[in-house]
Amino acid sequence: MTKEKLKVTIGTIEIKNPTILAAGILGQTGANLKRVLRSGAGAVVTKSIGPKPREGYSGPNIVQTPCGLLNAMGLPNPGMENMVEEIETVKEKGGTVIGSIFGEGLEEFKKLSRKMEEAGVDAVELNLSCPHAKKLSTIGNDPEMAERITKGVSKESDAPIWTKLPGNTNISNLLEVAQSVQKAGADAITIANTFPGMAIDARAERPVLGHETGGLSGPAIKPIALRLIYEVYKKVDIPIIGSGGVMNGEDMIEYLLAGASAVEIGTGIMWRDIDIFEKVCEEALPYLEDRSVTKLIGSAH
Amino acid sequence: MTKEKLKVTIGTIEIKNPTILAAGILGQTGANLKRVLRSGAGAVVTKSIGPKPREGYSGPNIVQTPCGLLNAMGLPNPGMENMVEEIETVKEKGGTVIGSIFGEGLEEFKKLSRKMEEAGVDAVELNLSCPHAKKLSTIGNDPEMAERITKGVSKESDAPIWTKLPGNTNISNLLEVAQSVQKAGADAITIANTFPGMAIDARAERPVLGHETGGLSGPAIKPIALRLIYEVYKKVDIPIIGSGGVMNGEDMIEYLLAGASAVEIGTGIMWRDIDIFEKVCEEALPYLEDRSVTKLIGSAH
Amino acid sequence: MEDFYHAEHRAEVLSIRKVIDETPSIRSIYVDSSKISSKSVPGQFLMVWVIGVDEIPMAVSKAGEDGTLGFSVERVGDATSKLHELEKGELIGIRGPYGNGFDLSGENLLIIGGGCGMAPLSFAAEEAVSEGKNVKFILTASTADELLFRSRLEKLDAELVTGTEDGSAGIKGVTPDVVRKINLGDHYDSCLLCGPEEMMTSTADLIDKKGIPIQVSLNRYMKCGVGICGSCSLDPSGLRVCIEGPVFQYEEIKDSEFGDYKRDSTGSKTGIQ
Amino acid sequence: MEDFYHAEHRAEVLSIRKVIDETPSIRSIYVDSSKISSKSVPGQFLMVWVIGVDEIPMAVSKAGEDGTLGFSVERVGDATSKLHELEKGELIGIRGPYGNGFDLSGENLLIIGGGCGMAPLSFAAEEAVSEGKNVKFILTASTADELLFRSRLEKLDAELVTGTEDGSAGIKGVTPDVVRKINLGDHYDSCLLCGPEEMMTSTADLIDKKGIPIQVSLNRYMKCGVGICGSCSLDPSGLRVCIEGPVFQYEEIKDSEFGDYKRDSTGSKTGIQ
Ligand SMILES: Cc1cc2nc3c(=O)[nH]c(=O)nc-3n(C[C@H](O)[C@H](O)[C@H](O)COP(=O)(O)OP(=O)(O)OC[C@H]3O[C@@H](n4cnc5c(N)ncnc54)[C@H](O)[C@@H]3O)c2cc1C
Ligand SMILES: Cc1cc2nc3c(=O)[nH]c(=O)nc-3n(C[C@H](O)[C@H](O)[C@H](O)COP(=O)(O)OP(=O)(O)OC[C@H]3O[C@@H](n4cnc5c(N)ncnc54)[C@H](O)[C@@H]3O)c2cc1C
Ligand SMILES: Cc1cc2nc3c(=O)[nH]c(=O)nc-3n(C[C@H](O)[C@H](O)[C@H](O)COP(=O)(O)O)c2cc1C
Ligand SMILES: Cc1cc2nc3c(=O)[nH]c(=O)nc-3n(C[C@H](O)[C@H](O)[C@H](O)COP(=O)(O)O)c2cc1C
Ligand code: FES
Ligand code: FES
Repeated sequence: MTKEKLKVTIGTIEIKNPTILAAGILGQTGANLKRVLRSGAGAVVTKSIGPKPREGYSGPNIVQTPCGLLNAMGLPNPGMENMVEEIETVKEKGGTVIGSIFGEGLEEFKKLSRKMEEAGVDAVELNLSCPHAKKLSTIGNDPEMAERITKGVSKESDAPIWTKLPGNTNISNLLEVAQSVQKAGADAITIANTFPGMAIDARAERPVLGHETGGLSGPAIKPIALRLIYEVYKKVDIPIIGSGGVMNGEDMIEYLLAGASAVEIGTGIMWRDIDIFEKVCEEALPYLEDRSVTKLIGSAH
Repeated sequence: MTKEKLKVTIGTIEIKNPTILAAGILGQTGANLKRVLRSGAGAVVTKSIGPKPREGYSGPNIVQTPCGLLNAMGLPNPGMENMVEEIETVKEKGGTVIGSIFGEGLEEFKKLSRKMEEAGVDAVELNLSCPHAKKLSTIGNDPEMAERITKGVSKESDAPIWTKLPGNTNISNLLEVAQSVQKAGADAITIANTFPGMAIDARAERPVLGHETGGLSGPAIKPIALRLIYEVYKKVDIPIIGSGGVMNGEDMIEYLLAGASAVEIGTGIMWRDIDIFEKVCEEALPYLEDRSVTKLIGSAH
Repeated sequence: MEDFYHAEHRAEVLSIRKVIDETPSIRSIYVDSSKISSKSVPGQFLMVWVIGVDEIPMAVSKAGEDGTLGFSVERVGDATSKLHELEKGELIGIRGPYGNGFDLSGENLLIIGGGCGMAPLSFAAEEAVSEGKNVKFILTASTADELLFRSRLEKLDAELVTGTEDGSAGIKGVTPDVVRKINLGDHYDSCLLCGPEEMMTSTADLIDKKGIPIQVSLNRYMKCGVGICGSCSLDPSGLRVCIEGPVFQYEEIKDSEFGDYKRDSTGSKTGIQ
Repeated sequence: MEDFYHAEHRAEVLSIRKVIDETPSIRSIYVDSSKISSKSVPGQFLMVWVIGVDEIPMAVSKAGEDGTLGFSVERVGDATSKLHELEKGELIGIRGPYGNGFDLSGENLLIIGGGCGMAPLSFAAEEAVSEGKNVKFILTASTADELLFRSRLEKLDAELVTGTEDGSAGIKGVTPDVVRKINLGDHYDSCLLCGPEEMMTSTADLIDKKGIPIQVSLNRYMKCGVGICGSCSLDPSGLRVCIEGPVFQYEEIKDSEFGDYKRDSTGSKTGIQ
């Protein structure tokens, strides 16, 4: 049966197909999340939620680049309190929901994770791509910090923990972080997030984004993210979720072959609209022939 | 005068306009370098040359991606002995030539740099983007190694030394390397090289490139490279050469505003042909109004 | 240059060609962009980059064949205040047009606008009249001074009714009062409605009872304009005002958050005023 | 899918539809790709991904309107040997077509081919004949067995002369010998020449003296096919065989490295054989 072939399991979670809504896209209201689930996504990740409502940066918050999109939203979110309500409206209707969280340190991550569990999420995704102590760097580039936070949260939580690592082209650094996070008990690793980037307007003679720099997503980054997955797959045994520039079925197959168990899709919605999830699955089917999706994972190695 | 406005100086070298042929594109024969100079480039960088002739990797050596190009040439080059001859044919005709070199360690870099000087190059570019001791990482991600090689070469050489750093999105790591390299006596820094990436064929179920992974160049990477320049400009006082996805005059202006003194152009030739250098200069002129190029450098900050 | 190089969602930075202070709180700004102007239809909006301040949505109030592109700004905060300070020759960035626009089919149109809602509606009225339709326009504001585009509408071959809350011009009262006071038939094929949300809900209620199909143009917090940030989505459908809107059939959104609440920049629920 | 998403220079992976062993050392391989076939003209080449081995340039030897795309491979090393092992149904990748192709203008064409050079030339001859031109084809090889596409050319409404070095078929001698031995007029508008480089230089010399404009199809080491790696460039002009070639007017390259040296995969100079 066609539909059966698309099923994948990520640790203990079974999802009906390997397309997942990426964090931060249409993800801060229950209505949005439900709409995306209705449009065919196997699961949805919420916007990354912090402890308090947060406004984010002034605009421009996005600007398109060749085959890519830069965004500097600044993690606007309604705060955990409000978000619990939104998630509950989704879980009432059914569907797999992953709660994404970001925090300033371990204690905050723990508290947020607990709240997410209470709200009924199926897994918690730790967004380690936000700059922390070090001004320009991120928690996810620091093996010790990444390990400490993953371990702290996963020890106390019943829900599976997915650790989301930033796109880091210093590959030996990334592999170290990935291995630390596995050791710390992560149930899956999501790679990558957006890649830091910027656009400058030649007439205005200043950066376009309100925050000056932002994160690059979309097809432009796919080759870079794909290679990170390919390398990380060789070094870890937990499932990997691929993220970066998935636009069509062929892209998803590439990610599966590289070693991803599923893909998160974000920016693709801008070009192919909300039913991209259904479209990607349809387009992937011919490549499967009579195999199930799981057979493909990592088989480009 | 229009032409005067385009002149820039990089340390002690004056070039007639800020467009430079990037290393590795059409750069291993004298005939090619001369053709590019005739087509309007302000200067040309040779292919990265090692001590001995080198075949490079089996094909496919390139594959296009959305708004980008992946290549895994494997640094094929005729070796320094043969290259000296080629460079001499260029210098006979005049024009600014930068000799790019790569080596296994300091001694090799020194020897190659000396040969380049003998051949008459105007500057030597150290390609620190090749994997060295550490299997997957590069010399250019290691502040100590980068410093040691830059210092060793620049102490013994009369020609200006440009250190070319890899695209490294771990920004604190990159800033450390850039500062070390400045301390070590580099006359300029070139950023970035290609970004590691890959493509997998969904039907063949294997990586497309013969070497599996390769380097991503072209418009896709421009936002990432531009931001690296923007950040490095804040931390160093030596000239920066921008490289990554320059396709038109507007792109060059963006790089200048971010802090680059000139740009290296490679992949753009695939789309806009060899006279891209002339085209880029033409297209940049309206943005200059009555100013000279030098006035724009860093003014997006 | 190759096709792929074209970044649709990147602002074109343009110098302001003309500013017109329309009312004490509303100014119109005009630029030249045939690229954007030629694609714009009434009801669509622009994302306007107020350089150094913010990027905000603004309805297209004029899109001429000569490339003229105009919008009209009510001063309410940082970005809109900055727009009120900018002069001819200064730079702003514009991307768009975005959204669906009004459906101008049918022969008889009723158009009702309040405050800054007049901006897209004047454009719609001009378009409809030029297509030979019968238009009745009800123009309302708090006071006579704030009646946006009054003279522009007076020039039009359309029936114009004005109303003000303080009675300083036309019929006295808030918009539904004005509608009630005039002898409005039910022969309209469509009613276009834009203004403050409270004005829209109360007026829509009235018009709906007459059985006239209503199109309302909504205003929600917008960060991206391209359908991915989710800040403009409506409960409970998840319809995005920037993509499926800003114009909705009243039927579609009658039972939504419309008239009840909206969301602020954090995504938290907040009152409609 | 958006236009920009199209990656022109990415191999299409296709299953082999047919293989034909043409001579002891040459095999033709056919796939279906109307995308590539419809764009191919005689003289252009493909970059053929021999999966797991290498990617190498191959002249188009057939491009049918039904999408048939063919090339003919001489076994000389790793990649070409692998191509001789592949069977129907197995996968290869193809991108292209690349290069300029022959100029088939004029009424009377002389076509001279040696060895594997026959591949693009047979395609050119068929195209020219179908356009109603007078074609004289001189087909040469080392021995009778290696006369590529002999029966294909015999079917054509063209004048065919064959020659072999060992005399096992047609006129005995190397290509210039064969040319000398037949009574060749000077009424040709153009001569198309392709084969081993030594054969091309010696033959071109002869034809050039008759004042016939010559087009030669060159063979240089190719890594990218898109004009950026520089491995196929000619001295002293820097002309790229993959972009400005592979077909050149003999005039253009008479005083170049052609016939003298070429470059190997390292970019070092090497003999032409
Ligand atoms: C589709 C659409 C069309 C619009 N057309 C017009 C128009 O033609 N003329 C006009 O004057 N106004 C229009 N608006 C409203 C206008 O966008 C806001 O008044 C403006 O963004 C306020 O910016 P500020 O920085 O001056 O105010 P702030 O001080 O930032 O905020 C004041 C209030 O404005 C609203 N607002 C702020 N930022 C945004 C935003 N990014 N998106 C939506 N609302 C925001 C919020 O309700 C906020 O409380 C339109 C809004 C939408 C959604
Ligand atoms: C435009 C063009 C069209 C060609 N058309 C045909 C054709 O229709 N039929 C045919 O049989 N051959 C053709 N060739 C030659 C063919 O590409 C080589 O024979 C083939 O690449 C050899 O690969 P290999 O791995 O079997 O040999 P290897 O063992 O790798 O090398 C054997 C020799 O082949 C040549 N060669 C190897 N790799 C390349 C390369 N990437 N590019 C160019 N030459 C190379 C070198 O001279 C080398 O010494 C063409 C070459 C060019 C440039
Ligand atoms: C507008 C926008 C907002 C995002 N917000 C978040 C976020 O809150 N948390 C997070 O982990 N990733 C966030 N991301 C990253 C995406 O989840 C995703 O990893 C990335 O965009 C790459 O995938 P894509 O190319 O399919 O968009 C955001 C991306 C975009 C474009
Ligand atoms: C085919 C190819 C070969 C390259 N070879 C080299 C090289 O030998 N040495 C080097 O420093 N950079 C090399 N590069 C990197 C370029 O010099 C340049 O930094 C990079 O491609 C980004 O610029 P672009 O987007 O304009 O191509 C190569 C790039 C390409 C595409
Ligand atoms: S403004 Fe971002 S989805 Fe509508
Ligand atoms: S094959 Fe690379 S330039 Fe011709």
